[in-house]
Amino acid sequence: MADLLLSYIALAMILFSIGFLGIISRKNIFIVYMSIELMLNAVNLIFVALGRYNESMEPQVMAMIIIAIAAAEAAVFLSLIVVLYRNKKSLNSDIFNVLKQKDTANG
Amino acid sequence: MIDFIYVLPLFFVGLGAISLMIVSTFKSVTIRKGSITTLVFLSMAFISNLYNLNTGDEVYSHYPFIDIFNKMIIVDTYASYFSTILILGAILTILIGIHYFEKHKEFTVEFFSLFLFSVFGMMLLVHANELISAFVALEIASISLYVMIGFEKVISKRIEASYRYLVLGSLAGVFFLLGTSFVYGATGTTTIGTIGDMSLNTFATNMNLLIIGGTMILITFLFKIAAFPFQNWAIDVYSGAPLPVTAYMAATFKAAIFGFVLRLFIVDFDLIRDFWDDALVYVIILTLAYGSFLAIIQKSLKRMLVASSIVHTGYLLIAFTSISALGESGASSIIFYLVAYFLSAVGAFGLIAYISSDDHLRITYDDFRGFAKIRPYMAAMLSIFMLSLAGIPSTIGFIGKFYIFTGAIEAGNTILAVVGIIATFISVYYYFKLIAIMYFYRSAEMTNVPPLKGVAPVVIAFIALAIIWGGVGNTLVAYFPGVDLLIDMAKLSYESLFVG
Amino acid sequence: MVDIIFLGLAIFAIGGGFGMILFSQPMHSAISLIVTLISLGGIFALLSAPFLFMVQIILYAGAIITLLLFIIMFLNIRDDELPDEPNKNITIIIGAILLIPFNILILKAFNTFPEKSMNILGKDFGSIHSFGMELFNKWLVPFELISMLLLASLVGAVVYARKDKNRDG
Amino acid sequence: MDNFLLAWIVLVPLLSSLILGTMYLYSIKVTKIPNIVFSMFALTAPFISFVLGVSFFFRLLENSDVIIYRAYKWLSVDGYDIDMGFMADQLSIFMVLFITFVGGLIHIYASGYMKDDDGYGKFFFYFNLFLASMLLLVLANSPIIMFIGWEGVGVCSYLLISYYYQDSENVKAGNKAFIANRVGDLGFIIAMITMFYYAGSNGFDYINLELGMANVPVEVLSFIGLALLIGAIGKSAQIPLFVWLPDAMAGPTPVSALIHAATMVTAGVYMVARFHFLYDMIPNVGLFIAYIGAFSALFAAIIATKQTDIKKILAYSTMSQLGYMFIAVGLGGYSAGIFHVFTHAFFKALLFMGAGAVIVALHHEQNIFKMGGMRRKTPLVYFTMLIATLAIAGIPPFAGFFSKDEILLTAFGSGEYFIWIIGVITAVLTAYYMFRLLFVVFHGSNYKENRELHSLSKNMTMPLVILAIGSILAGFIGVPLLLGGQNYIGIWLEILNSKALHVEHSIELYLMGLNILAAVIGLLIAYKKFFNYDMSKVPEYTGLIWNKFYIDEIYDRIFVDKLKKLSIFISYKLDINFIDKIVMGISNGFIRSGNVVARLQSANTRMYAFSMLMGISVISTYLIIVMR
Repeated sequence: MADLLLSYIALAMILFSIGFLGIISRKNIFIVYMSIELMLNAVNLIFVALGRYNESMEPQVMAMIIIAIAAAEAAVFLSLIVVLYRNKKSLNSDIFNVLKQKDTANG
Repeated sequence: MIDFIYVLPLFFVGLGAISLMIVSTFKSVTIRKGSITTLVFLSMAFISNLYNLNTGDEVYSHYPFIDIFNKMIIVDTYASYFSTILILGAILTILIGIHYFEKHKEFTVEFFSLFLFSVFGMMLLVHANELISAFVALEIASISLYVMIGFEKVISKRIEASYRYLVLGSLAGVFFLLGTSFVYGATGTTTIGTIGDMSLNTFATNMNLLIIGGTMILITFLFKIAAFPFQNWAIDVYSGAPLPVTAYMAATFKAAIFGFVLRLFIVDFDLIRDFWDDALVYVIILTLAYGSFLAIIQKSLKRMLVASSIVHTGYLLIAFTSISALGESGASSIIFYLVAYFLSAVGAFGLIAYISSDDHLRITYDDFRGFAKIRPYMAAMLSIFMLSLAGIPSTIGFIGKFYIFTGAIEAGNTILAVVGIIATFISVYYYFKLIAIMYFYRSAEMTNVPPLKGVAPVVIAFIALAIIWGGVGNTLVAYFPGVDLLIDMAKLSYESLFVG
Repeated sequence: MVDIIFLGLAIFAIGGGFGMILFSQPMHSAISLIVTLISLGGIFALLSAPFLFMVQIILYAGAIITLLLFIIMFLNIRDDELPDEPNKNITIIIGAILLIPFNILILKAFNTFPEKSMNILGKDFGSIHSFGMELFNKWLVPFELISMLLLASLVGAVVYARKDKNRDG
Repeated sequence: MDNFLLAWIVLVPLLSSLILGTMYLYSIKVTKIPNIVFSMFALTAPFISFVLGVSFFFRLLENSDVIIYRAYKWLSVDGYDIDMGFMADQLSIFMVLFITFVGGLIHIYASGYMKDDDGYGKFFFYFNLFLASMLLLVLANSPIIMFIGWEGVGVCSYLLISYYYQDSENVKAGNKAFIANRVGDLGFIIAMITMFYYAGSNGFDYINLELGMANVPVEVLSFIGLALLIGAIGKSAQIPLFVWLPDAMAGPTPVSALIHAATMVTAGVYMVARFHFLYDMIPNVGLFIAYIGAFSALFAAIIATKQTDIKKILAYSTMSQLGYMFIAVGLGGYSAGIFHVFTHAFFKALLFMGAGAVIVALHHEQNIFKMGGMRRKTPLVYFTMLIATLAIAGIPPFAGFFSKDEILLTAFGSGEYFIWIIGVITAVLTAYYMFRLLFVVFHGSNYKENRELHSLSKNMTMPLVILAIGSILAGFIGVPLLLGGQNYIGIWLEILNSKALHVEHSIELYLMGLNILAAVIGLLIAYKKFFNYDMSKVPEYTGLIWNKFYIDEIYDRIFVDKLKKLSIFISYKLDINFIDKIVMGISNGFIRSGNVVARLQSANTRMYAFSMLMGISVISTYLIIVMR
């Protein structure tokens, strides 16, 4: 099992799907953030597995770069969460709907 | 040394971003000083970029510092040309936005630092010759934009837009990485050019994976340009953003995305493009329909312009599908339309930003009743932008649409041309509504309309002139974006990436 | 043996993932995520990437998620402030059904790959040395660009995080 | 050699318009500029163009080769060039002559009509822009350039119809015109694209198109012909796109005169004539055009008999006369059609100007049943209007007789007897409603005596006289051979006419007599019913009993009542309920779809992500199906 590329890919795809499901189903913005992190990790797993398969170091470097990108995103995302919580006093992403299409004007 | 000159524009913009980041801590640096500094750095980048661009009739392709950079950055006529558009877009955004930024006291000098970071990211994107580097560049641009959108963080809709763009943008970004991993899995490389070479030698079994990878990258691309079915975010994010940022995203960012995607798909993904051409027809029709329907019901001008930018995405995609049959001229029609749309949109958004920057009185169509009576010049300029966006003859927008539709017909996509033309007709409704309201309705009470003063109106007037200028004839257009030159460049980027 | 380790780690990873999206308390979710990330780190080690294994544990689980936990505690959210999510499970099920074609597509494409040994490779592969050589010989550009990205996100985080002086105005 | 002057025919009004626009802005922003300065620029432009047109006319007279001037390369795609090109041939120069001449007279008239208006400068800015667009349309040497003029005419008509924009009704009328025209434009564009695709490989000007058309399959030709026809119908207000025309009366009267007489509405006829090489190959479509023309003619004439608004009567009469022109061009009688365009320009401009003069004199009263007895008050207007009415009714020797006769001869000679009968009936109705107008307005008795008339300036009466002379003489350029004349217009436009008519001279004579008879019948009915009409009576048919003659009763019972009902049905039920509803239904449908789309914009991040998921799911399914 651990000999097969496909099993790693399958694991990665399961994690990727879980991440996607988290984004579509959860209102809590923390968990939305964590879901994105999980998806990035799933992609990392694919990279590393392919690197082992091709016996190349390149994908490991790519995975490393993706981790760094995730860190950068984390900084912005987490500070945005703080702003949102201060502004709206809530973590519920469903109530953030000022921009909803209305009959009246909003610019 | 010559290598360094090639990366000089990038260097200047990056340097500007870091310098502004450092000086933003000082209290004495005002918004005005910050914007002037930004302009200085952008101008230096612009001049050095002109040096790169202007190599006579010769087209070139070069990998600077090839031993260190390892072919991940490419400088060719194509990239320099796109850099010109991007820097110009940035300069225009700042010039038009100065008034707005000064009136809104939330803005600080960090904004300009982020702005330059985003310009840096976009320029890097069109210079990128490797998928991971391209993604990093895209992330630099996107992260800066997320924050720029939410910069006025006391306003609910700003941070809401920022949040929505951040979540959905990251989600779309993950698909880019997924696609990259598949492309790597199929070909063992992520360098543009090499992917294409490898795809010719790969076993047919891996071909499917390459196509899937390309599709995943295409998903990110469709998301970023707001095409169906990934268009939902656009109207919220664009209308939640400050107006100059909206203009910047709708015009400049879109150009950067297309700059990269064209390179990727022209050079490497012939196969995927052929594979996708049939499906893209539906994507385009739905994009046009969705954008048109959304635009037709809007009462707010800003939201109307935003919704119509989805329609313009549809037009661009029409040209994108024509590439496989027409090659260079298909690509050049995209580039030309990008310029045409860029000018019209920056002008329209910029002028509305200027008009509504002091107060928030003029937002909906109805607020512009009889506007022509009070501000005839502004109304005239606004009309020019609307005419150009609608594609009425003797504006640059018409010529852009003309190229796209003739290109589509030549490529055999008559249905798309017809749908595009129908969308154009619908668009006349919502663009001309503004003109009609400004000219033919009794004026509402107009208080506190900003007078024509300062830099922004002059710049906007120049854009309006350029739109007319570009629409009058080819003799002038030849020096403006240069149709023949565009074809050459598309050709070169095609050749150079295989040769180099 | 390797199979059993892989299977165990995979179960932990998937379980952690499900835990993350099912717990209503963000704290519990974050801990589940850490479980997943550490399991993934173990799988990286199985895949001859010891350096990445370290990075995953130290940087990801150690730094990023710790930061996340810190923010969660910093905001000090009470239970009644948590959003009410009655339709969560049904959405997950519908979403899972919609994701089936996506997964089939990708797994089908990978299924055609010829079988090849995935055993742990020799000492050098995945070590810090070889990793560094690769990074600084070939991947310098993205690596340097990451610094620009981090700077940009730094500025962004500063903008968001600072107390606003115009808050009252 | 002097070909560049061809461009100046268009450029002169354009420049004048730009100057006027700048001056107007200056005038409202800085200091007021007196009207005389505006007039100077405004009124000279059409006459300069006219003189230029005349010079080209004489050049063509000497040497009948087509004159082409390419100003510059306008677009270039892949080495495929489209020039900003102008072409003067017999047809286009002929159009230019009367457009500029009649247009110039309308300018003079307008300078009197609009003299108290604040937007004097703006009005002439639009006016000259309109003229320039029309001239560009006519002189273009390729459909694309023609389309620019076409669009320009549409936009300017919109501006001019909505000129009194303080009243929202007028803006609505302008919108209606604009939308109806856009529908037509869509047809034009589709036709252009198809032509370009099938026959445009060697170049896209008319000459190359004509060559390229030879190899195109006939179904495609028919498609092009029909698509072009939609454009022509939109501009020329034929069934079913006529709805805008009566509403377009909302503009100032000189605008109506300009739109109806010489310019916009004739664009459709011109277009069909311009593409004669195409329609010659597809006679079935031509026949269809002729039928549309015939029905439009009859339909409009029926409605006109019931109208009370003087300008609306004239509007419907325009539509009806345009129907005649479509009959002619549809049946291949291009010179007959253009001849009628020509004579129509004179008498219709005259009618509108006369009507405008009456309206001004009566302080903007437009209901004819509130006028009456104007004969004594404004004898000059009466006299000129009489000439125009005689001309439009087709009484010899006035202009309309000859052109209408030729059209009906074409219809008869082509064997389309049904169209011919409709034409004759319409001729009766035309004479009837025009004389009804004339009698009521100028002869009616018992009107309120004590009303003060607004004085009319020289500027307004002088063009009337010139046009009256024109209405008398214009017909003589096309006197049929039968009457010992020389059909100059037929000879001049000989290149267009592909079809010879074979009608015996004796029959031709009978036909001519029948036409005159038709006109006289109409005249007599009107005379019986409306001469010395008692203006104090309510303007309804119930009070009019002239049943001393048995024939009147029959007529009333058989025709008037039925026609009245039909007219009411058509103008109220069909027009408003049916055609308006379709137009509005389409636009409402769009807005409704827009609202559905808006509901998807829930501003909910999860929902957006979910829609992305659905998109990805569909894309994946597609890929699974496509990839083996």
